[in-house]
Amino acid sequence: MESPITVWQAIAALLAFAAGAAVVAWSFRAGALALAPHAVARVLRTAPLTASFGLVVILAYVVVALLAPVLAPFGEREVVGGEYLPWDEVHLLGTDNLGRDMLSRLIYGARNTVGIAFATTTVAFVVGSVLGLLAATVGGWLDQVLSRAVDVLMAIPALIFALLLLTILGTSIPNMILVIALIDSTRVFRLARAVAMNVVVMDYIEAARLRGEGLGRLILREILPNASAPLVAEFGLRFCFVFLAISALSFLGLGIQPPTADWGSMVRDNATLITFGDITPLLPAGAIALLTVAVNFVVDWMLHRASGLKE
Amino acid sequence: MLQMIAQRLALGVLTLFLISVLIFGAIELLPGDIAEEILGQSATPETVEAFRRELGLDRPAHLRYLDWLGGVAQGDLGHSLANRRPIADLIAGRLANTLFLALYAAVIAVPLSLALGILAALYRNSLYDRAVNVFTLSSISFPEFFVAYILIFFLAQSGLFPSIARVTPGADLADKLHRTFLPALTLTLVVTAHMMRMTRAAIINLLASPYIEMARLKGVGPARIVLRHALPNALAPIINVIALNLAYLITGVVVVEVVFVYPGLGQLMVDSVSKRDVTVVQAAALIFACAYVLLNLVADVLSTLSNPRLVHRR
Amino acid sequence: MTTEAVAPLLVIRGLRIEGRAEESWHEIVCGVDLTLHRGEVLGLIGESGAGKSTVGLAAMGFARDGCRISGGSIEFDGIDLRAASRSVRRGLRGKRIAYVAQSAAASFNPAHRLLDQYCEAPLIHGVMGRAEAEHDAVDLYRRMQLPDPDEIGFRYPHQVSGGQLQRAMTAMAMACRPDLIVFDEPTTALDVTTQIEVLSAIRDIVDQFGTAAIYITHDLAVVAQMADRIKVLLRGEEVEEADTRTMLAAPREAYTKSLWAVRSYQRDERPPPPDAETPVVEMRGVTAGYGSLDVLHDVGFRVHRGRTVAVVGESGSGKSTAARVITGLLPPSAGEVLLDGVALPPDYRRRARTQLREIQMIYQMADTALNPKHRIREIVGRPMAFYLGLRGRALEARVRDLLALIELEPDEFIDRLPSELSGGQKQRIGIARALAAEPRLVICDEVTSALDQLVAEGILRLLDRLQTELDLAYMFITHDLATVRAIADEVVVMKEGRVVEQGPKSAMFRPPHDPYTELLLSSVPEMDPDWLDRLLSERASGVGGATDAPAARP
Amino acid sequence: MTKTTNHSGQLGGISRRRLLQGASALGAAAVVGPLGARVAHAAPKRGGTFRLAMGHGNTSDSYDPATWDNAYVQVFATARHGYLTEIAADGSLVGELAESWEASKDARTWTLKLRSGVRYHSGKAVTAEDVIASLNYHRGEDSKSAAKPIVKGITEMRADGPGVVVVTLEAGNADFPFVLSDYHLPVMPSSGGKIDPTSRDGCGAYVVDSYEPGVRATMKRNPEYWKSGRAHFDAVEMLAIVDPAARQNALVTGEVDAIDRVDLNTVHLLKRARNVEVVTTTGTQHYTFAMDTRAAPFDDNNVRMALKYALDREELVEKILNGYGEVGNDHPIGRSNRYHAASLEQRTYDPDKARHYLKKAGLDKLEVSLSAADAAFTGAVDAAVLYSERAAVAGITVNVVREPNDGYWSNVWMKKPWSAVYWGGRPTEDWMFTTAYAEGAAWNDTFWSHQRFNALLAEARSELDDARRRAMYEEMQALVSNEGGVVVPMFASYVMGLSSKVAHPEQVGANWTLDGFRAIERWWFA
Repeated sequence: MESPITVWQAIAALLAFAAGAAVVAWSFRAGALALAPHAVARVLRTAPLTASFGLVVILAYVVVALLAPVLAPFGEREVVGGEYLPWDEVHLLGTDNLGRDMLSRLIYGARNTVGIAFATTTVAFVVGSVLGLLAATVGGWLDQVLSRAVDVLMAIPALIFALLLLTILGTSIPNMILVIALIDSTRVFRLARAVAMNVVVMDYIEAARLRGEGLGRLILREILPNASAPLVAEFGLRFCFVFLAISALSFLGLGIQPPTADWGSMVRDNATLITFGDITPLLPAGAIALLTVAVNFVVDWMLHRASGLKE
Repeated sequence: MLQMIAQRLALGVLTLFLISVLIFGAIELLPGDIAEEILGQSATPETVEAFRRELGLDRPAHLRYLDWLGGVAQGDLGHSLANRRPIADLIAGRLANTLFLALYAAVIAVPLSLALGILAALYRNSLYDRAVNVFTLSSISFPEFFVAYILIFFLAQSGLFPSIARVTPGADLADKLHRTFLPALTLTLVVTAHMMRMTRAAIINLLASPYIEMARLKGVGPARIVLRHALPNALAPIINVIALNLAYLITGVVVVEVVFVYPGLGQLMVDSVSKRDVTVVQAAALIFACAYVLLNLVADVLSTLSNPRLVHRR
Repeated sequence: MTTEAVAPLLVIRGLRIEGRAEESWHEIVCGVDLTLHRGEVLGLIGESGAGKSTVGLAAMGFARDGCRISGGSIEFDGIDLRAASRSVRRGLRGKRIAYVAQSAAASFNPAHRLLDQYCEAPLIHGVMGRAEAEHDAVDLYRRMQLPDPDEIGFRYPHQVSGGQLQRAMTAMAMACRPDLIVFDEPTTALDVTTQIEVLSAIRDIVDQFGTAAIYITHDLAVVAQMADRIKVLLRGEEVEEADTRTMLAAPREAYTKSLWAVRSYQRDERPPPPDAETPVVEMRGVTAGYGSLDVLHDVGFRVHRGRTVAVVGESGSGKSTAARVITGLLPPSAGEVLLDGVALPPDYRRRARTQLREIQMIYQMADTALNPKHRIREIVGRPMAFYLGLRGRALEARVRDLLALIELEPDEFIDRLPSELSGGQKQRIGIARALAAEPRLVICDEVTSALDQLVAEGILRLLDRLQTELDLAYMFITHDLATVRAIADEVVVMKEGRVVEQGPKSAMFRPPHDPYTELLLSSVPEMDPDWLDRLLSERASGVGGATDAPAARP
Repeated sequence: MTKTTNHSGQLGGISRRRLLQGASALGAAAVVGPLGARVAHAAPKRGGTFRLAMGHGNTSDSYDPATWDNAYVQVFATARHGYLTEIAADGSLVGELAESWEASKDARTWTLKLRSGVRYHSGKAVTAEDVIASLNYHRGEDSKSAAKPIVKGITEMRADGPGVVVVTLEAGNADFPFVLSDYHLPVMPSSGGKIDPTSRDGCGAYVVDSYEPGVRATMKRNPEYWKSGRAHFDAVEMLAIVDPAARQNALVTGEVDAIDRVDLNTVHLLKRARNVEVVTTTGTQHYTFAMDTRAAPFDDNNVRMALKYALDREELVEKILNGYGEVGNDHPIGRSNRYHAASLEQRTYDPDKARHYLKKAGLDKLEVSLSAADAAFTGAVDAAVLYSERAAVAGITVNVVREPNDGYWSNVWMKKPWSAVYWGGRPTEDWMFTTAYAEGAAWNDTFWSHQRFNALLAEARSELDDARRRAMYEEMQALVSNEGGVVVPMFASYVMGLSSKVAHPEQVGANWTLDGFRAIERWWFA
């Protein structure tokens, strides 16, 4: 594990990885096409290799997250040996600074990280898009008030704002989810409002208004379905940024409660090692990066499908 | 146009006011105050009390806020509660540092991301496009400090660049650029992906326009199509995303400042939050908010200027 | 005009073009032949989806993104465009083959001045230098009868009206003096009065330079004025081809005949309502506008039960604004709207649900009028559920009845999404949605203008039938006098926010007219190939004064 | 060249006479037990700019001695200021500005004779008035100084001529000269009986050139410095580099010459770097888990004992300190202290005993929350996690609560019933116990109140017989260990990284980091 890395080794590893990824993606698509029901297969056939790769990765993460206790060779918080044991057949990725099994921590980290990120992003999107759609639909003073409020929140540096709020509220996982969600929701608000602005001018919205439809139906049934594509795309990106936010917060000393394993904090805890060429912190960082890339591949593909853009 | 600018500036002032209230309130809500924080483990109730009296913290919060506001209205940012230094002095140098680093990173990142984005739009769906996409996505999915450590490992330990951005007042520009190269590069990696993707998307979005088809039917080549026909019309979203990222470069770089030991505003603000030095936090928050508001305003003005419809009225 | 001895300029043989949809290729042009001689103008007509534009672009060796030329040959002046390299094709485009697009407003790059865009092709093809090109541009602008030709090139596209832009685009196409110009519906987006000017300018310049042209349009009367020969396309295949007069006089194929017949649809005017009858809706002295700018000035008219009032005017005349006042989207600053003699609250949000139900609207663009994420069942069913409280089976049955009424097979359509419908079918769903509310007044805002003529005629017939069956009042907003002639009982002519003239249809189409009405009426193209010449000479002799109409506002 | 030297400083071996009748003995200090095998350096050389990066430093730092709370300002202060006494590298007390001192029999009245001819950087001479004003600054009603409890015992001070100060204490304190070495108590120029706390003027080895709080300070050698054989560097640059990785990188890449607070996670890797020497000293710095003995369940000593047995101290030293430290024995007196109770049996991890005590407390199982943050000490959270893992075996559930670093000392410490705590330690047993274990002490973070202990503490303070004093302190250590509310798992070493260009005396002070805060004046370039 303490193998110093060089630029060339890194590049070689990346190339090897890319090649492997292509093979995996291709075989996944081939396999899925054979197995999936007709309708799904038709959609899948349109997926470029990148999107198939993204789907495989996301699927793998979900499986790992759900089956963490089954897959992990050791417990999440279990101290199983000395600190920084090298990679061997018992501890495939060695142990961390407290002698906990790195692989097991990574696997449990998938569950915690993905779970927290999902919860955070969901809250951010529910709050941000509902308010954004509301502002765009109702307009007038409500729009003004909400937009100004969001301007104010966005003008405060996000990380410092999070730091302030978490210090006030305390760093429990629910608080962290709420605070990051609040900050993210301002970005979602802007997007949702902008997208909805393009939808509310449509004649079918005018028709619904003239029919006398209530606000709730107007927003949920008439506007939301037509604004969902860019929101979903944003969801993908924001989802990944939550890890980064958690990681940056743990850099400033506010992170997830130990001994819960999460990738953001794991990167932080082991980050110093990279400056000695030890690749340990690359594992959780790589896990985040891989998921980000995968999610964005899928999102790109979905956007492409939604826009009907024929490039 | 001037009217819009005036209106936006007025709104900006309102935003600043609201932020100052919000930040002040938040700091009041923070557990502990500056007396407890500075005395730390050594605090005793008596010394904390004496400290508070000396700083006037025993007065009600709203009076202290009004005092502060009155000072700011007259252009006086006040003194740091922690070490009694005038905030204007405290901040001036750091603001210059922050702006320098932001500018440095922007000078690298903006042309780079524009070029990458334009090339990606030009050769969309090619191997190049995908490679750039994966690379930039990966770079934004690494935490900033981690990107910084990796750069230090590869570029500083070999002695190419210094690992800490120690800027001395007398240093000449070349030396300064050399010393701050790694933080600037880190920030570049962090912001490039976003701008590059936006540039690419904005251009590709326009490639389906009738006037692009028209240009192709006039026999215009692909490069000229992208540069002369698509790019000028894609400027508004690109300018906006650049402004957003510049704002980030000014306001969001505390982590990079810490890793490279660069005395910028972000670190000052975090330090001051942790010490509950409310006057410094307020000043820093206002500067950040100003930067955000002004950049957005400039972006809007520039996007307006980039659109002949809005410049040359009928 | 044509001589056998000279080799034709363009020869297309067995052209096949495929389009990509749902990840597979479908043929959209299936073996079209085309021959064009120098100086000849070929009219290419057909309905949407006939492949006219696709064939026109293929003549430049160009296929749009998502399309590919899969078979046949395209030979331009001896050059095989399919086999030629990309750079050879690029070298021809703009220099020897030029293109004039349907919407000049969209096809001029909004970021550059007209003159810069004019000069682009000559410069990149190395035909002439900048100064020469600019000089030339002024000359062509003058020939195209553009106002202020010396200065207009320094304007941006948005500063120039639609009709002028279309002429500027034609001038731009002429810049390198090409051998062939493809005109792709160059006047479709223009008002009738503007269309005349553009048509005449195009015809003059093509004549002057002896340029060959392919003129693509769905408007038979227009093509009659412009083309030497006409080729009719249907679903990517040729129906027939003949020289213009022959084609107009004696179309051979049934499809062509049906196209020709469209123009003949006309309904008799219903007798005027009894004076005592309270109109369903009445506008009284309405002045309304946006901000401080009044768009309507003292507008008033009535719509009676079972009658159709056509509101006619060009873009910007305020006819759609009048509809917005009636629906309550735009509360007027003066005047009122009465429903059954009772004043309606000006703002729709203050109107009772029954009042909302009584007035329904059908939109011009069926594409944007139907929520793309809702199925037909919901689109049509929602007003019933909302206003009439229908649920479950009753609702389902009523939706099916209504679909049958608008001549769409319920089983086939009830679960479709709007994107799975054709333009005409979408418009029918729009009608069904309006009817589902069981209204008294239906406002039809240019409901046929985006449709092909055959389809439009079907819609008009349907609306007429429904009016008779359901005793509906229609307010029919249109700029197309043919439509007015077809469907109206009464006509209201609007210009610049004022009612210029109103009265029964029979009176309107009989002189003497208000001068503006006269201009409108005379500008409607007729199927007679000599119509344009006649009209121009009449106007030149001072019978009517063509003015440059305000820019088309899409 | 890479090697590690461990200096285990000892405060023992000082005769009673030398304590009560101190005199400066610079250069004569005996070299006591150097554990490392560093090659003895040639005579110190002058010259060079010493660049020192420290893991502390905050933009809110100031010149005001009342607020010095981190090692950066402490080292910075020590470099520019003079103190009355100095703790030498071997742990002995020597005079600095006080040339000698003498106590009355009951150790209540102390007469300090000041060194003559010492001047501040501004040129003003150091006077007895300055000494009194400097100490007074921390006393009195309005004092906001963190040192207020330290000088609380002073009841009166007067100048006896220009060079003599007589201090009267509330009660006898044999360790008083040690107190005067506290970093809060530099002698600063006064006027009208008051010092200017915002002044940078001092009489120390280095003169401040520039200071940007939380970033850097630059200093030049004081050309008129009175000590010989000190202050070898021409100039000093002190940087605050809070991020451990950045600090280490700065050392490895040669940006700085020395760093403190080496990241223990990577110290094994740092040692491999060329031209880097890792220096460690183990002194009085220790980490604790303090229980509020008034609050249930910690009010039951059986519960406390159960918790004391449920912790694997060896593991903590191994994993949290990476071996850079020593196990603690649940009292704050380390092996470097004079009266360390070596005979007290070392407590070890014993889940059975923990269960036994739990049963004695009438419990089957126990669930408690332990608050920690890295602000308490580096690795506190991890230490708490390890604690919780081991305690689980004994049927004790320890819920680790990660508290925010920010505000830890005001909101968590002494507020939450059980929290992780850092103690820099004190040079004397009395000082340590008085500060944190005496009943009613401001920082008695276990709120412990033990009659016998309190009585012993008062008695030992003015006890003059060394053997009796030792016996008393040993008993007190046993009392704290067996009945106190504190778990002391480990004594942490100070781990510093030095470029091999930097040379230091064989004996490195262990009382504080960086040679007792005095690396700047004691070290030199080889």
